[in-house]
Amino acid sequence: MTEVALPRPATGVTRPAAGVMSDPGSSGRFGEYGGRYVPESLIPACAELEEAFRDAWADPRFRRDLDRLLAVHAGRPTALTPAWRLSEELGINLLLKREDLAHTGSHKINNVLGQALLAKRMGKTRLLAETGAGQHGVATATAAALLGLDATVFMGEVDIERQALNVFRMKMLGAEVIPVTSGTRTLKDSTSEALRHWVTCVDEAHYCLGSVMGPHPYPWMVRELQRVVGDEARRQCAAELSTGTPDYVVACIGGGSNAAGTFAGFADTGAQLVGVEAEGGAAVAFGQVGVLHGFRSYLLQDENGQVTEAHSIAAGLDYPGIGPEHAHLRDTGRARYVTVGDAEVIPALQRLARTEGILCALESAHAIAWVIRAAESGELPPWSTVLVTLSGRGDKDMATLMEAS
Amino acid sequence: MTEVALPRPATGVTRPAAGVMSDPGSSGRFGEYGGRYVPESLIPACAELEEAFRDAWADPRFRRDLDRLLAVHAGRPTALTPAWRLSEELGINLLLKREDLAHTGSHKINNVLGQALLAKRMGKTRLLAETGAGQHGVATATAAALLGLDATVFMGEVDIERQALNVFRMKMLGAEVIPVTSGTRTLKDSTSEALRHWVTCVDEAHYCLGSVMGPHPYPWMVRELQRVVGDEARRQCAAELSTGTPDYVVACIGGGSNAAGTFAGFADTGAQLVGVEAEGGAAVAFGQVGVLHGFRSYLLQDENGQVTEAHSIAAGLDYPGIGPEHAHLRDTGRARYVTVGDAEVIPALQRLARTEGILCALESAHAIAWVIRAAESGELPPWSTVLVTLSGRGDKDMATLMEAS
Amino acid sequence: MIETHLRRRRSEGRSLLVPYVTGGIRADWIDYLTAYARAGADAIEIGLPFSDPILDGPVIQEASGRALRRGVTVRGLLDEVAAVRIDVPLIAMTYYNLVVHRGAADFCRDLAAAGIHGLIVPDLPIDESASLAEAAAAAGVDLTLLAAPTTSAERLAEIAAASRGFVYAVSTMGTTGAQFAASGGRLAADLRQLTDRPVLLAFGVATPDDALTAVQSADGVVIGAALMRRVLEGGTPDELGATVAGLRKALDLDAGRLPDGARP
Amino acid sequence: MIETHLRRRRSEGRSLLVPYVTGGIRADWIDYLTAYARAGADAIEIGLPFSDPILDGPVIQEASGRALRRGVTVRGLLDEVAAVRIDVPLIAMTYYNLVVHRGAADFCRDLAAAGIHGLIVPDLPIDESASLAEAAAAAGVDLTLLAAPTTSAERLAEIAAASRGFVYAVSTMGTTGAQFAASGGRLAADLRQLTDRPVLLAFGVATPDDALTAVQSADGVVIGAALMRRVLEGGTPDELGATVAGLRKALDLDAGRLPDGARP
Ligand SMILES: Cc1ncc(COP(=O)(O)O)c(C=O)c1O
Ligand SMILES: Cc1ncc(COP(=O)(O)O)c(C=O)c1O
Repeated sequence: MTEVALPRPATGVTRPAAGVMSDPGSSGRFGEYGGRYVPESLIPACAELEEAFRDAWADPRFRRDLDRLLAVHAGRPTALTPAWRLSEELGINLLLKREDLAHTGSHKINNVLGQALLAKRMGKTRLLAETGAGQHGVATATAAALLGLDATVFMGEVDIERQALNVFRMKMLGAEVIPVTSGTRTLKDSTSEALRHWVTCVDEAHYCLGSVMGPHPYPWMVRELQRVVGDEARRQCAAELSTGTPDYVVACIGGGSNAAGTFAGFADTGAQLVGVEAEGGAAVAFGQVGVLHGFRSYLLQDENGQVTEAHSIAAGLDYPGIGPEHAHLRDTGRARYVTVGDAEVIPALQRLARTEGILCALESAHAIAWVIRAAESGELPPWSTVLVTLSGRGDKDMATLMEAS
Repeated sequence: MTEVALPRPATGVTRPAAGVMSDPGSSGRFGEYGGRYVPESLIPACAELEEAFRDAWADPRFRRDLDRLLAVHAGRPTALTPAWRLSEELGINLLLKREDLAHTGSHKINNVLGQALLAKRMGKTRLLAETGAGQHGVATATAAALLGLDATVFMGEVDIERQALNVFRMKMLGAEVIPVTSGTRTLKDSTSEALRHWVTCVDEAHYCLGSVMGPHPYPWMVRELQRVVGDEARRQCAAELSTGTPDYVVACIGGGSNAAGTFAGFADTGAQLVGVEAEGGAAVAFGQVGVLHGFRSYLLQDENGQVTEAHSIAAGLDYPGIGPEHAHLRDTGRARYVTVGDAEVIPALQRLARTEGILCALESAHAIAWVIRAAESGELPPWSTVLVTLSGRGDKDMATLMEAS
Repeated sequence: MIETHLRRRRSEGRSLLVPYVTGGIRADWIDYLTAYARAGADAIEIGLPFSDPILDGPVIQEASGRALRRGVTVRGLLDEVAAVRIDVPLIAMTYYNLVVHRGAADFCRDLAAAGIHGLIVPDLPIDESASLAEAAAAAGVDLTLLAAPTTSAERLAEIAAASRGFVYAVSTMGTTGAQFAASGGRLAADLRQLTDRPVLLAFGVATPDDALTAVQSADGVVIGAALMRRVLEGGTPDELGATVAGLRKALDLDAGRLPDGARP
Repeated sequence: MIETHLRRRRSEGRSLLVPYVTGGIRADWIDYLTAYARAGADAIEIGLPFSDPILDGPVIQEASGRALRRGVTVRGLLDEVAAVRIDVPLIAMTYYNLVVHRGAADFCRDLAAAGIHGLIVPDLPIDESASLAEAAAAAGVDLTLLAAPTTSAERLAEIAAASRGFVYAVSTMGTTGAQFAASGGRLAADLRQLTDRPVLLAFGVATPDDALTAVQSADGVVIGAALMRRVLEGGTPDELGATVAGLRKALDLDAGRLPDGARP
């Protein structure tokens, strides 16, 4: 018996993270971030999931099935829209990757269809999910219905109140929505509650996590499932731009999945990658290294190490952490992380609406707001090409905007 | 001077309607239906519009510009989704044409982008539109923003109240929404009001009508602008089905634009075309020939010839008339028109949601409801292939569904 | 019939005055006809109310709505008209659906049987008017066509030629009750170049001054919304009769003052 | 330290009893430690409250929340502990973020300085435990690892080998306060095949009966949520002391009744 336990791979061989945004191996590490900080009870489930995902991801049949689902059901590829009028106003060349056009209204469906198909392959009969704004919950309920699985969605009581329409959508899709009454009764707590519940039903249930967070293999798996956004955009940019790739690739960051998926398509290019956090949930800007919900990353916490609540007008950015790979991309300098406050968001959303006829989600408007600011301040060289991922549509946010205006 | 005025073409030569769903010529007649029954004040505007549309539609540059807008902005082609689980349950082969995935959430954007581009080409600076549920109003506001036009949307006071979110969307997109207080304060009256307003500003404004109704050239022009739905579906069906074309092609009917666009792609096939009207707005089933809003067609009216109000749970089907070409298709037997009541609609919507993960619009759910009924009653032969156009997504209807449940 | 009458009146040097009333607006609506006739109307336009009056502004929309809420029908209104004798020609004004609903031939016969010999259908442009024109002619009803400020010269000629009774010149790009516009003057003048049929200006003629301006270029005026606004406010047949008499007087004075046609 | 103590107690034929209290749940929370010690606890687990206790059920979540709302900090709690002398070993239970926040080495030194020589971190599985295990060992703190019903035989062996103080056997697939489950018995039995370290069953042990069932296969029990529920309801240190005494008595009677180890 050794005196000190050594870190050990959960399963299989460790493939070290060689290139940028590559396979983090079985340790699930991105530099010092990531890992699998979960109760022992969940270790076998995470290990089983990692193995199943590795197997599926290497299986051309699985990839083909998923690609077909994404195409015929979710409406992929989504469009790449040149934002003509706003480009003109800003003196840049702005391209929008239109995840707002994906089925259910955001990029969340990409991840969820992949996980649901995987769950089915693993013989699971139920999906669990946490949700904040309700987008991931709706996407999960959708995929469950489509594949004949049950769905249980955990949602904070506060969020249930402010996102009543999405709650109803989930119910119409046949999902059970469980109100979370603990803690701040928002996304952070619904994630905790989903993990707690998963412990009780690991055999039949797959925990369908909604962003590039959680214990390994989630951050990597979700990034891989979202890379379709970046891969498509890469191809579309090549067709659209004389330079082939944009100068800037910009996406908003809640947990970081739409950004990770987008960045993955451009990691090996010269594009400057920019993640835009909400000021009230800016783990990179204002957080410190910590561990929550199974992974190590930047985390908003008070001086005693208690996790603090994030506050953003965009419910989907109301998360105190950031996906571990983003922490690593930031430390290595491959990506930059910037911050936008609530006050900049509504004008940005409105400006995009009035120039391009697109009502994007409040989350996505953070990315637009930064581009507007950077273009107007001269930070973006004139006629730079800027790709922004519009992660979702704004319908869900109309009530919030009505109150704010 | 002749003693009796003869019918005369407004402009150019009359090309008679030869094939099914072909060019109605300058008389704008589909058999005995259609025409241009508007005040003399509007005749020049209609004639100018017809001429401009003929010219544009024959211009490969216009077509290319529109196709590009549809692709990069509206997200076309929309997916064709095999409804696997519902097909299994019903014992048919059900395919869904996913207009719910189009930008702004319904097929309305196809028509509106075409008209907005045409308006721009004609040198107009403003779009007028009527709207009921708000979908056409949102689409118009969107196209106006995108092309830098002003938008004025007429909406009945009653509809403004029940569709508050769409009203807000239009405002966010920069459109002016004018409450219509006359008559029943719903779609019928907002159409009348839009026509009245158009008279006052024909020079600078284009009236962007939302369905295959109104005076010539609207019914034909809107059908042509919507035929992209049918043409795409035709190609997609050819790839999906061993038989090449479906046995049934089904769409819901308000004014009839999504149906007309869909049917246009299959007019020359052996497919049985089925239009589904809402029981409370079933102009074909319960109407008589009449003239309203510039065209002759079936029209709901009382025993004195007064137009009666339509009543459907689906605001977009709340119109007492039906596009004139549909009246003609019905008389010639090329298409059938059937009726679905409110009570069948919600269960159909729910069933589609729970089997396919798609929350469609209440309007579209009428088409699904008929398919379910016809499959279950044995009217559809086992394993018939059935194409249904899902004209829009259900987000706008969640409030209605919440009240109903 | 209508036309002969109006031509005759015009030839007497008279500016033509055609007041309007919405049929069935009140139980005693027939009394407005009598009052108008007594006050010197040259013809009277009777609106047969329709649910969707797309060329009418708020006033006549409201009048039509009120009448319909009273439960009036074309059949009932015609019966009421048939039961009285009015000394000036009557002209029906209604929307095309009511014609289609009854059938053009029957509709025109019904009018004639009720003593109405003119018909105006604002949503029926000349291009669509053939069958109704035929039916109207057969029934002895004059189908009057409308001309608008945007109508091309070529169309104006056709309209002037095909219109019966008179030519209805819409003064402005707007609905009934709109502001009276100078554009109407040009239109009326153009029409008078094309036809010797009476040309009446309508839409927005509200005051004696408007009427005087109108008859500088037209043979007369139709006055609708301005009268109906007062009816909606409760104006009695006698009161409305007095208003029409005032208009009559202004027109006649004017005609008397400048009998030589040398209007500025 | 902890392990030596527990092994000694076990060798005396005693079933081990480790009650839990959430640090700072009340101003007088230290009195629960004294009461537990007096009532015959073999060690005491002190929860250092964390904002996001993902392995805790509603009761301990609520207790943690209450303590945090009172404004407690790890530093303050340790100071309070350092100020008293408790006769049984103390074990801290907390989540990994609080360790990372302070730094593993400092965190362990702080514990030891306050007289706490055991540590349980439920969200730190063996795979991630290397650095903390090292720091704990350096500070003289036993880092106890958890085993679960789903843990594979291979992992069980590693956990049993690497755990210090004792092995914490989670009785059920659930959170603290879950229903006590028979699965725990199998897990404890398996662990005892693999190690002679004390094996304590936890999660859902609420009543003397549960405890008696547990010690049929384990060396003892940890009792948390059942005690904290009573604390939340207002149970005083004396009352909770009496509860622990009751458990103690049941375990001792049982041990006395069947000294030959022939438990069914
Ligand atoms: C539209 C939209 N964008 C962005 C996000 C943030 O998530 P992520 O950072 O994982 O893309 C969410 C989360 O709900 C969302 O709904
Ligand atoms: C989603 C949807 N479907 C159908 C319709 C009916 O219109 P149409 O018959 O012109 O397709 C509407 C009209 O608003 C609509 O919003």
